[in-house]
Amino acid sequence: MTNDFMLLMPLILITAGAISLMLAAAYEKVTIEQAAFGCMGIFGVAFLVQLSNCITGHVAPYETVFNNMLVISNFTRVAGLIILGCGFFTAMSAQTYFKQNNFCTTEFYSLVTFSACGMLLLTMVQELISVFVALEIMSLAIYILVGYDRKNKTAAEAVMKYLMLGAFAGAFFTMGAALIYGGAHSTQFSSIGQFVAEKGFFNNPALVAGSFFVIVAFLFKAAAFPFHAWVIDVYDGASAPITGYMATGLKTAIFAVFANFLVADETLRSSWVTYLFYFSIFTMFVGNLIAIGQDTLKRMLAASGIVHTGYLLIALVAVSAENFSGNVILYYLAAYAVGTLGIFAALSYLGGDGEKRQSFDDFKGLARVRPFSAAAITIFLLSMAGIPPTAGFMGKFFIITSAIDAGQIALAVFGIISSILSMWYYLRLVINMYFHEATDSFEDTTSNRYAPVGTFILAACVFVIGLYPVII
Amino acid sequence: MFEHVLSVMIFLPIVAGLILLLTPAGKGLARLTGLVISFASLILGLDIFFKFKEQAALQFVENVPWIPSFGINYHLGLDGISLFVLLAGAVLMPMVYLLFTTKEKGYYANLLIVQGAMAGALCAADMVLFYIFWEIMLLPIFFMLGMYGGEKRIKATLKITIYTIAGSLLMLASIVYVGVTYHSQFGEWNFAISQMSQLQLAGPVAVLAFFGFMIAFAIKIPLFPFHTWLPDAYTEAPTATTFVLSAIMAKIGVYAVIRFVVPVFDGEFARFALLLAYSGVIGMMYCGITAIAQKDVKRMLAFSSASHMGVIALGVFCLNVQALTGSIYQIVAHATSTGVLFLFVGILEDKMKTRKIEDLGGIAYKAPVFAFFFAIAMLASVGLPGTSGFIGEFLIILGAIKFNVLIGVLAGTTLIIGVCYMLWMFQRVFYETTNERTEGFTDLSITEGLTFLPVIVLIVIMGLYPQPFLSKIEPAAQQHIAALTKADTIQIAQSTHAQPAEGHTVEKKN
Amino acid sequence: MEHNVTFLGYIPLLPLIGAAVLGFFHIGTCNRKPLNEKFYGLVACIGPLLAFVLALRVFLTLKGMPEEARYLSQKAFTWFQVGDLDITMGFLADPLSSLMLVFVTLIGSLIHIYSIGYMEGDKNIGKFFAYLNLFLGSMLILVLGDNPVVMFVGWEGVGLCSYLLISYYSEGTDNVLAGNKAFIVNRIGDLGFVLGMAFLFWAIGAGGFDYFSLKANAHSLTPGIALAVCLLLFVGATGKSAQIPLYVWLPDAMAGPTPVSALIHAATMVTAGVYMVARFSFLYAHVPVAGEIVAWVGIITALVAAIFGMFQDDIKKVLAYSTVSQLGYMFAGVGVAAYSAGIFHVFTHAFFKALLFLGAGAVIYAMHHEQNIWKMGGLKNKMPKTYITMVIGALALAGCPPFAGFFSKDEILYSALATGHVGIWAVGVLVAGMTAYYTFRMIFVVFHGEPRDQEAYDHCHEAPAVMTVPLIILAVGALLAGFLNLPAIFGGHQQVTHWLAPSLVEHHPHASLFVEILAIGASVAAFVIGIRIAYKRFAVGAEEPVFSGFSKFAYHKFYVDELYDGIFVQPYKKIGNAIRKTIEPSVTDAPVTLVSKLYMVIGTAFKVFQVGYVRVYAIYMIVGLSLMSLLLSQSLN
Amino acid sequence: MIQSYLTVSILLFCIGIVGVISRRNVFTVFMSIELMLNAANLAFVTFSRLHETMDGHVLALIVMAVAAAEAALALAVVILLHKHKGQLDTNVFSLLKG
Repeated sequence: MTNDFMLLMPLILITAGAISLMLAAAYEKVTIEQAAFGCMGIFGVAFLVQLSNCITGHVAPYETVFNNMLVISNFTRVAGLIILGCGFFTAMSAQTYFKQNNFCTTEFYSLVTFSACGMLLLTMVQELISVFVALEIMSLAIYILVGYDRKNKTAAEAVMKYLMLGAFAGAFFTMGAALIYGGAHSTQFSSIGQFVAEKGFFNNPALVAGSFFVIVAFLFKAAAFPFHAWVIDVYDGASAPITGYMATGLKTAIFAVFANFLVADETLRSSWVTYLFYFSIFTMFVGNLIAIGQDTLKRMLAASGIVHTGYLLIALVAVSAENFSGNVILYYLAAYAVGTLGIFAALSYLGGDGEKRQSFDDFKGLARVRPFSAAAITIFLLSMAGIPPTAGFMGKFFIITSAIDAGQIALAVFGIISSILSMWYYLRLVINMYFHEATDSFEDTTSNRYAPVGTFILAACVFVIGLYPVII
Repeated sequence: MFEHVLSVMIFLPIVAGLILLLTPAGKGLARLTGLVISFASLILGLDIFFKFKEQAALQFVENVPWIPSFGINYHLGLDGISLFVLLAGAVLMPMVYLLFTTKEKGYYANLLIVQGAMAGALCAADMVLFYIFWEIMLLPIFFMLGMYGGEKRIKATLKITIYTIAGSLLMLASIVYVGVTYHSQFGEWNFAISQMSQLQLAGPVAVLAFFGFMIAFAIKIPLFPFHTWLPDAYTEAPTATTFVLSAIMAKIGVYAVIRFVVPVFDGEFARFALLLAYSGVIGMMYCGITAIAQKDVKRMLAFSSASHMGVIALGVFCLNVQALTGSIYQIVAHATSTGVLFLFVGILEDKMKTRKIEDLGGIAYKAPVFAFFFAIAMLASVGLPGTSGFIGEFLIILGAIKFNVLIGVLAGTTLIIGVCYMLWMFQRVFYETTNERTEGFTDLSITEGLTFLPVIVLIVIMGLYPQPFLSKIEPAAQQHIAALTKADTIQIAQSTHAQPAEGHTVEKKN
Repeated sequence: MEHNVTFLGYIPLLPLIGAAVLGFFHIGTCNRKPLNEKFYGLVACIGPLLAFVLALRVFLTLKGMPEEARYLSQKAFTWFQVGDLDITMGFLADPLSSLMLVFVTLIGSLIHIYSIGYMEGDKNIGKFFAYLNLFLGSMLILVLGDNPVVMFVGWEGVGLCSYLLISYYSEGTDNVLAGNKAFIVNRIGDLGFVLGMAFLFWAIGAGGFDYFSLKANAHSLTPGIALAVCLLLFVGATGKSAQIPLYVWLPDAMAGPTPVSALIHAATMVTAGVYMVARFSFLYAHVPVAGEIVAWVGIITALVAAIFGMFQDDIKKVLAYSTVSQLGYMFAGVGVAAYSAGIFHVFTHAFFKALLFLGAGAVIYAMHHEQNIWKMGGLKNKMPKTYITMVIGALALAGCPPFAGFFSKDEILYSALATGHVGIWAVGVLVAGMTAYYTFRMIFVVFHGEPRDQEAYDHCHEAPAVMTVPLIILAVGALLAGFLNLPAIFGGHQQVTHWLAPSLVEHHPHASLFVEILAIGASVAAFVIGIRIAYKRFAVGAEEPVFSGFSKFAYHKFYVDELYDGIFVQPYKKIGNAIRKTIEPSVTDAPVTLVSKLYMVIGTAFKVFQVGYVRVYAIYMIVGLSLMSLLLSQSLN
Repeated sequence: MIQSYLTVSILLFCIGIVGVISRRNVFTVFMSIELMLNAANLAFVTFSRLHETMDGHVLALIVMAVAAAEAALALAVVILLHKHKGQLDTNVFSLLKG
């Protein structure tokens, strides 16, 4: 029991931290820095605890306490680890970001923590309504974070779009949950799995329609084609650290729960594989086509995020419900998270006052002025593009391997082609940074070093994860 | 120490290069480091050469598990085929630092990194490891070309990068496919090249995978019609980069074909050999003919290099030991001839500030040593007997005749085509009368002269006494051919020659 | 008897060392104060002379051996060995090569000495002698090589040297172009050689690739392969020995210094083809068809070249075409399987043609590099030594008994007739007459009559001794060399033929006495007629003729150069330019650029879908959803 | 009997969808979304009656709670938007596009 308690510790920590931060916000004395430190501290401690949990590999389906609603496995643990890491580095880069943009209040950090707690829940819940609740805990916090800059028109627009479409998708999710409940007499993944295993799947329209709606909701949150349209505008409107946070933590949580749901039963999974197949192909190519046309960095990264969703869908197609480990998905998520977080950390201190540097051309000649930042960004881009010896390459390699191993050769080939296509826009930034003379002085307005430090830690992580893929 | 010599050869330069990049070292220090490191690896290379035993098996093997769950190992090894490409790199790289003394830090650092990466690609005995080095190899080229290249450099950079990466990603898919097939056939994950020859690959997917490999290598070599990145890249790149590209990196493409495609896809290889051989020989003629029309010395050399690579590749596709040995030998010969020619042109460009052929002339009178060395390298590249170029070309043509008479004859035309553009260029650059621009041309300095001397001597030695090299190459070549002839699909029906006269007692009187 | 001797290798090595030394000193000093010419001259002559001594030694050693076992060989080292292919860097001195050895080194040395005088005052004399030594070394490798590949080394080496020496005056574009032409045309021939070797190897090379093994295995050749090999090798020969269709380079090669023309383009290198055919006599003997072709190509070349020769007005061009013509004879000889006769003609021709060239050189030297015979005249008073020696050479060339040329040429024509090649014989006789005509046309115009250019005439003077002495020695050779192979009818024993017998595969035709007399008579008659006409026309006061009709056609060498230029050179350049200008950018490169452009365009077009209206995004969702549910309903029922 | 409940819920849901994609006023859109959620709740309740278990009702209540929270946020956003543009037409808010 105590052990199980330890396994829940990170979640508890985060929740408690979130609440206490919110309370602290009530006091005038608590400065933003302190809040930031607090936030970082909470994430850091939670991260370490989660790390120790990961090392003690022990599975705890809380039959008695939570009645099978929460399950902790290696999969959920590592996913949680990634999320906590994302939170930590987000706080770190936000630290510096708010030196150049002043719309921050203490609640910001508590909201980050709240959303993290939603994400952590998402990774381990095994029951549809809990999923809905967790989803909403996460989403509501993130809605606010997106629109945090009240003065900013684009932020307001972004939150509007995100909120409307998100709620729309949420409605689908509830409907789906209802139908599944109707079809399978339960909303718990395990019992749904048993039901499908016994009674079959396609002979039960309610179940089919329900799971269909649920999957649609997941695909929306994961920004898969054709539910991707919001992601670009929202990422563009949100502030850099939050964009990074959404792109990484949120995606991790969603894919964790998505995988958990799919592997509830093999027939359930296999009956959706064909759809996921097409989804992933379209997602990859549409993502590339959107990305190549973009001029601002954030929108490009958002579009490339869509492409990576496509890769993750490949991985989802390749998992099997029996002996499901999800290592490939997690590894790819980790690799992608490191890269994306790194770039947004860099953006949040290179972006300048009010994020004035946004387009590709704004970063011309960066290498001449700030070689190390340019090098770091290059490393992240290469990792996303999947060039060895970075983590991104390993992730891609494992995904392709698993796809071919699962007999999805076509999918693997499409993945390869799309990563060829993605070269153009990744290299475009590298070329701008290195092969042009500097037009901008990239002066450092803040004396704050957190985001740079975070960037370089992440840059190191790219290689560490790439060269020592331990979790595989 | 010595059992890790390959690791040292790989990581010494890479680490040095990275340190240079990360520290605020000056140009001079950077060059010095490069010089020292490259000489160190030269010494190591020579050591390897003399310790190398004349047998087919991998030597100096290092094998450390890396990703056990996928059977990926840090597995290095050297055989007669990779040995000489490695040596070519080790021997030639120091020249760059000796000759080009005034470049920026990044220039030397990138050179170091690319040297290490190439060594890695050559020593890797694990497909994934090979792929990793293969990709790393490209990055320094990307940066050097983009940062220190000519005015049209960015276009060239994008072209070569995306072209090569596209190819290598296809190769990645093929590698994974092979590994997965191994997993399904033998029930364990393994990416070691040596194991892959046991695979039974068949069916359309195998053919696809074969072409996945072949296209990647064809782009790197480059084989016709995948050569279109080459002229731009070679012309725009700074001299050292062009040198590295032509002298060593292109060779790694050929090496990879021998190393990966031949053992793994023996069936497909034998089936498509004719097609590939045609692409090689057509590329040779096409690029050779194009070369004569070039106005720019470097561009002309670029095409001539592509033309020679066509012949070298052809040697690999001919499926007999003479041709294969010949092309491995020619790899080194070409590195020492055409590679060195690029260096000469680099010097020429630095001194004359132009590469236009019509702006030059009469340099032979101004710079006899320069002209003499250039001439020797040129003669080697047109395959004059007594120079390194002859042995390889002769063996390749010999083998090509056995493989297919028509291809053999076409391959033979390289003797003529090569000499046409080379003499044409030599006449207008070195002979005829000097103009006001070339009046000021100064001969090689002592350092430069001494830098080139060893290679020039090597060219002659390799022409007159190639046996020590060949005897190291041959066992590996024999082994590969044996692996091929095991595949029963070989078609040499086209070749019309009579069988060798066995059984006839020959009284050797001497 | 010990066959394996170690000093064979030194024979080519000595001149090569000389070349290296000279080259070193030349390059070392050429942009500073040059060394003394004499130094270069002396260093240059050491190698050839020592080589000559060694050659004599080889010759005598062989002479001392029993006839059937007459050969010396040296396997220096294994050159390269791959699979069955095993090439040793080996040298072989048998009667054939020893004969070549002797006269090559002899004439080589003479011409080196001569050059000291001729090249005096040239600032690149070091380079010149270096090339000359290099050439001699390669030539000796060619002669001594004990397998085709080693021979090929020398074969290409001499080609290189000829290129370097033709474009020796490299400021002149034409000279360099002539050099390029020579090298490239030779390369075309060499392609034939290489392919020939390749076929030969795959056919019988497995049992060893040196001449002995090849000879031993030759019988196992299938006729088809044998023919192919013979013809391919002959292609090589036509390139090197300037036969139709590859003869075009030789006349242009006269752009080089005259001693070079004498040594390389008359005496030694150009005869390599004949030597090679004789070397492979064991193959050609198997395939008479090949022999026929060789013979006819040879004799037609002889005829055509002779026609050209009759209309040239450059003294060196006249000699050049006469060389081509004589080479034609030699090939006719080896073609009709009279290898010894062909080789013997090579031998004698070396003397008198070298002599003529050097004489011409002396004249040119005297006339301050004037080569047009119509600017000369009456020189016999001014330079008697040159005159006399050249007349001897001319008589030998024209085939006047008892000069060297007579016997050798008669030998060839006789064996042509005896083996029943009447056509070849008839043409041969005709050519003999033409030879006499154009040779003495030259002699008369240059040395007789009135000076056409008084001012030049006054300045010209006899050449120095260093030049005339070699002339005289060669003249003696031209006078007496013929007697070495005196046929039985003149009471001789054909020593050369017997000497060569061990290393050749030939059977000597035995025709009736009548045939012999007929052959001799015919060639003598031809000689007389030819010289008679020449005397009538040119002995006194002939003026530069104006050509018209056929003579004009012949004067322009049947426009063959223009023809080749039109058929091969220009199209080649055009194709190259076409590829550079159009194909490369718009065909091979197009797909790549097109793909990336297309991608960009589609990407930009794709932005249209990101309208920015949240409603539309919702509609996307619904559309996608409905499409999915359509699919779903498909799979459901 | 049960079918008709479900029919009603499906109808509500579809009306909601149509509302979302056809109406341009932010308020109306949110109301349509609420409609969809309520359709889901109706379905929950119906099914729990069908299965004669109570948990459907509980789930419905939870959904309502969450929906309320969402609605609160939605109202805040509406106010924010109105501050910016003075009107609530969704098509007005299209700075972010392309």
